[in-house]
Amino acid sequence: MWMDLAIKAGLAVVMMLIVINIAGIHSWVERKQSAVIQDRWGANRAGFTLNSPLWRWLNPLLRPIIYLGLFQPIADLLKLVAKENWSPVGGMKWLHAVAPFLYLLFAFAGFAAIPFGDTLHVAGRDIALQVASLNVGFVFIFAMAGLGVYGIVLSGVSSNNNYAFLGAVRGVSQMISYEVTLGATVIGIVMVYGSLDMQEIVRGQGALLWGWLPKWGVFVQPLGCILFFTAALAETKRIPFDLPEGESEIIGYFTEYSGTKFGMFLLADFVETVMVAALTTTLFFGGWQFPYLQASGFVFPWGAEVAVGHYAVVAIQVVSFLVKVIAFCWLLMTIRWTLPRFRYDQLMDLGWKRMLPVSLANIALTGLVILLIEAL
Amino acid sequence: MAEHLFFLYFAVAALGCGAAMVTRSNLLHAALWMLAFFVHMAGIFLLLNAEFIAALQVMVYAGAILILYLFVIMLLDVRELAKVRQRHASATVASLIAGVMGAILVVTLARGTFAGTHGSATAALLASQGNVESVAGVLFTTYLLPFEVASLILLVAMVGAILLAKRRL
Amino acid sequence: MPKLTIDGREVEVAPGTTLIEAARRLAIHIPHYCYHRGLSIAGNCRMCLVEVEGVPKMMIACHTQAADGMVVHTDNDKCREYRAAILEFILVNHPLDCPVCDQAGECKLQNYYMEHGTAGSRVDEDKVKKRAKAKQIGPNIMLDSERCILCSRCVRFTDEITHTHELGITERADHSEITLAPGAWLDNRYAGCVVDLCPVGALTDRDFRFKCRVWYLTAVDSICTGCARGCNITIHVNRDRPHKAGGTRVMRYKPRENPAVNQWWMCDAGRYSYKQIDHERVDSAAVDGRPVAVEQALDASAAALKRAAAAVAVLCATTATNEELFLARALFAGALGGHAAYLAPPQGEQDDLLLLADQSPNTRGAQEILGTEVRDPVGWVKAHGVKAVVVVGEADLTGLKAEVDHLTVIATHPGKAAAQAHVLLPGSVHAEVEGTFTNHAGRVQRLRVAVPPIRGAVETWRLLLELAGRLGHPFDFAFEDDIFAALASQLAPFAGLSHDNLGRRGALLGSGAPQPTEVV
Amino acid sequence: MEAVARKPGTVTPAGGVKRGPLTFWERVYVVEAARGVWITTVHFFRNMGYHFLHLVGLAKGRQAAVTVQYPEERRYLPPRSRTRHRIVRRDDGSPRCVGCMMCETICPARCIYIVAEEDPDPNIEKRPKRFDIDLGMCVFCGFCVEACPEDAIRMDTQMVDLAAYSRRGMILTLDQLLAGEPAGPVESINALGERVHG
Repeated sequence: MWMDLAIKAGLAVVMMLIVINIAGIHSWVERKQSAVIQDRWGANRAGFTLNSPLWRWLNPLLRPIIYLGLFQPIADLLKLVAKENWSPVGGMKWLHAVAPFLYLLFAFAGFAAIPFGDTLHVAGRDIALQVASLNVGFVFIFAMAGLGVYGIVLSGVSSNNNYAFLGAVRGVSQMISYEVTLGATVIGIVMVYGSLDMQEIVRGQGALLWGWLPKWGVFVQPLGCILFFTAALAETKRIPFDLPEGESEIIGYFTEYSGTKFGMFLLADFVETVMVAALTTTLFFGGWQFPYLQASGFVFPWGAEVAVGHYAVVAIQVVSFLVKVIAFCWLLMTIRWTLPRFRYDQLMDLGWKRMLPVSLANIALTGLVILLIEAL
Repeated sequence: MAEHLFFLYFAVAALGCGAAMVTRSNLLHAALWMLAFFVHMAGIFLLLNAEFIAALQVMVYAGAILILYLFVIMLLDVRELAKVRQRHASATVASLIAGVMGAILVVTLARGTFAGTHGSATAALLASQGNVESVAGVLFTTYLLPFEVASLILLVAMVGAILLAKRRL
Repeated sequence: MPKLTIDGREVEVAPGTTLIEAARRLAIHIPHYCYHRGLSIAGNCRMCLVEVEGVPKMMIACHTQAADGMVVHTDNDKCREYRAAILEFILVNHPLDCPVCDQAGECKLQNYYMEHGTAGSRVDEDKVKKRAKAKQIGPNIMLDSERCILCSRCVRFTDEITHTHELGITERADHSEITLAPGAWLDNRYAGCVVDLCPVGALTDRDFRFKCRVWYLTAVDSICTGCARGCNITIHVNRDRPHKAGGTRVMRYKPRENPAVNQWWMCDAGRYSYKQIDHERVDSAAVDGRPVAVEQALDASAAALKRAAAAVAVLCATTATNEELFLARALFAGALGGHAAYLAPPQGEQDDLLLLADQSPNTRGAQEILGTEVRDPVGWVKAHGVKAVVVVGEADLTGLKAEVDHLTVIATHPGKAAAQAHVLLPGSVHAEVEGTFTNHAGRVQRLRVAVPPIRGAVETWRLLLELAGRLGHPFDFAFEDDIFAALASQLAPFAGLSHDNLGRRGALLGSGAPQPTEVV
Repeated sequence: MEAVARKPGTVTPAGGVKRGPLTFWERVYVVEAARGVWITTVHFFRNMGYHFLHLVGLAKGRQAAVTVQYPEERRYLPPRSRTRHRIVRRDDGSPRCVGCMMCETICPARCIYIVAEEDPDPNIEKRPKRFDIDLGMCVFCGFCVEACPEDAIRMDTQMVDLAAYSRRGMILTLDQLLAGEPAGPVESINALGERVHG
């Protein structure tokens, strides 16, 4: 019992570290990637040089780090942490402080249900590489995402600022509008793989379609995939869906935040991006599955088999998962630096009048196909 | 043992949150206590192995319904409302009714009319059959009519709301 | 009475009137440099050439007498052509150093050239350089001979007005220049007037030199406080650029024409008296020498005055305005039942032009309003059994503090009065209030606000009003003109006068409401 | 840059472009969004590629970024750019300014503070005792340069990196203004421009 708890705690720590690190590196990637896309250099100034004769030899090593702007996130962090812990005059001080915590907490909580590998057999134990093996994992993730809305509501209401308040109203309406589509698209996946358990869904994607094509969600639910990805993008409230808080142009719900609390909103934003990448990977791109890799090793459709050891298999799975997540993070950023922002009426039109009907039709179509296949 | 401790915590905390919710004069605070209450309710469902219900509890009540309440509260001037005197004459009547209903509830529970842990939806059944399946099975067979009636009521409410909001369609 | 036509308009003038004055009657301005109404006619600048029909030559308007049936044109093409030519001649040797010239901005050469001059000069010979560019010719006067256009106004002024004959013109042709008479030094009492007279920047005031450009200044009509003459002046204030002259607000006094008082002149003593406005002012109230807020000082003063009941008196210096004097009288002699008197003004030198021995501007007003003159304040206080005294302005009060229980002084400058005070209140000088002075001849003349009270100070009349309110006798006066209205209604000599109808020239006591001001 | 096939629009007389109705695939948006993502992706990989090639010393002729690395590289400023002021000296080293206050008068930001005094040379008469320009208030309109009758104030130092730790520090005194140097001859500035812009 205690061992199980310790293992779960260890898994939670691992997951947390993965997410926080990817999210932290995001801030650097976002700067540099956008710079490269836009024919710029990006951050290449922050840093320090050592003047002491004892450590001067390190300077040549520091130079490339400075040049790559890797000190920039640290500088940003130091700046945010060093700033005054300020709360708006006339605002609700306590709620104002709690809002970013709630927002970040629920952004993290969803990761508990995401599997980042198959079962690991070690020292006679079966360790599922998933923090919480919930058989309703996907509903859990949605519940957590739904609670994230409270962070926005509280930040808007407690700021004593009508612009922040309106930003919060925009943010909440946008999130609950797109949650509907988000849920509806996943139902297709649930129908195909017959489970709400994320681990089961991923396992289901290990099968082969017509003997050669991995049965990934994107192949059985292409429409669902696009809809899900779009709706999830809207959930993160980033460009092109950044109407609740549009950095320089639109005043939004966390406009009255500064310092560490602002940093938490920023971090939560990145965590949500990672969440979207992880969910897309898990639901539509095979999660930790690597094409043709079974528990025993590679089994290719043309009959060849390559035996791979258990630990190597698990390692490939974890790496496969991470690579996919990172790739989607990259894609999300690229989209961010590509598309212009929607207008609010366009956003609502898209959510309710386009995507929701299409996703409902997708459910019906999926059901029909499944019935047909079963009938045949 | 641990389960009992958890149950104690969830039960007491849920009651406390509920009490706090109805006594707060600030509507926003009341709504937040309600959120805490929902989360603790979900905890009790979890102890019953009803993970699906727990998740739905949070997703539907906390994530959707309460948010709509909050929307309404946000559009009111919370500070002004907090100043309004909360004790009306009808409060006595209301607490009387609430007391009577509470008494009925306690008496009914004490008499063991409800199946409790001895009912059909046991933890073992949930574990073997799966959470969603057990709920879905009952919902779409035994309770199909009430379920459909409930859907119909919601539909009517929705149409009514739209009609009220948009006079000229 | 000759009747003539100028620019198509008929005018009838007294015999012997010059064309330039006849045109003035019609509000037609004929450009001129050497002509000045207060001086004899020289007719040397030729700027005032006008065309008289039937006369082949152009005539100088300043020296041609009006004749019956004359038809004069002052603004036809020929006149304009002549003016441009004259200006071109005048500018042949003018250095055009306007950037460093203090006259720039109020220079007749600049103004007429902009109005009547040609676009460029056709003379390309070198300009004649004079011996020295800038030369000091008197304690306050600088002469720049290169800028001089030899209008001879300054020479005529020293000959005809002051009769001191310091200046003359020497050399000939384009080497002519203004020169001091051998051994002379332009240091007569009215020397500053030559700067006002000089139409260009040849004569400049050493006191004002380089301090400020004239276009930064705001001109406000006021009255000189140097003596009982009450010369009409304009106060030139630098309001927006405090970095000039170390933050001094008032930059200079200039005489203002009033034929009944000072004509066009003022003495140097009065001219440079502006310096005391911003110099070493009392800028904070004090109780027993300890600086306090004005409100606290007023409270302390009022408490002491209340204790003295009717044994109170006010002693006003004759630098106070009529309004302040009346308010002091109304409060102390009227409402409180005490005494009100004025302090005997200090006496100084006198001459036969403007300067009077009485060195304060409002002695006649104090006579009319307060009536009693006090030469020995200590004796007067003893004689009347006064316990608490309020002194408005500066006076020698030696020994007074010992005779009374309480002494409040409303002072503008630290002096003998301020040093004695139990309660010191920071008051205002004449440039900081609206008001009136009555000059030695009984002419009531307006003062206008040139600057707000210096930081820390309060208008004296407002202090008196506040004191009245604290003593339980509030007056219903919002501004200075309300006080004057009350004054005019209560004192017969002032009857009919008001701030509005005094105009730029003022009005004599007992004359009733003055007629609207004549054509300038 | 990759040429993206774009539906031609008709140019209206007012200079705007009037586009026709969207086709079905454009209305679906997903395809167009994907094309947009493709463009940014191409930019990303092309520039990354050049960055790597530059790292190993190849393809120096092709640029991966168009930005100017400011403190080290200075962007070419046209010779007539209005930059930090300076006061010109006479041959004997004294300021050419005669304290006429024309610049102070014309200055729309009222950022010039001049106090004049008597010059010992009677042929100059006037000189500035104090000549301060508050760069924190200056709008760099150049009116002072236009107004100066002595050509004493110029804005040709090519200095644009003006900063101070306090508002007081933004005020240039006469000595600082006299210390300003004109930028090099126009040829060298142009050479700089060519180096930056290729």
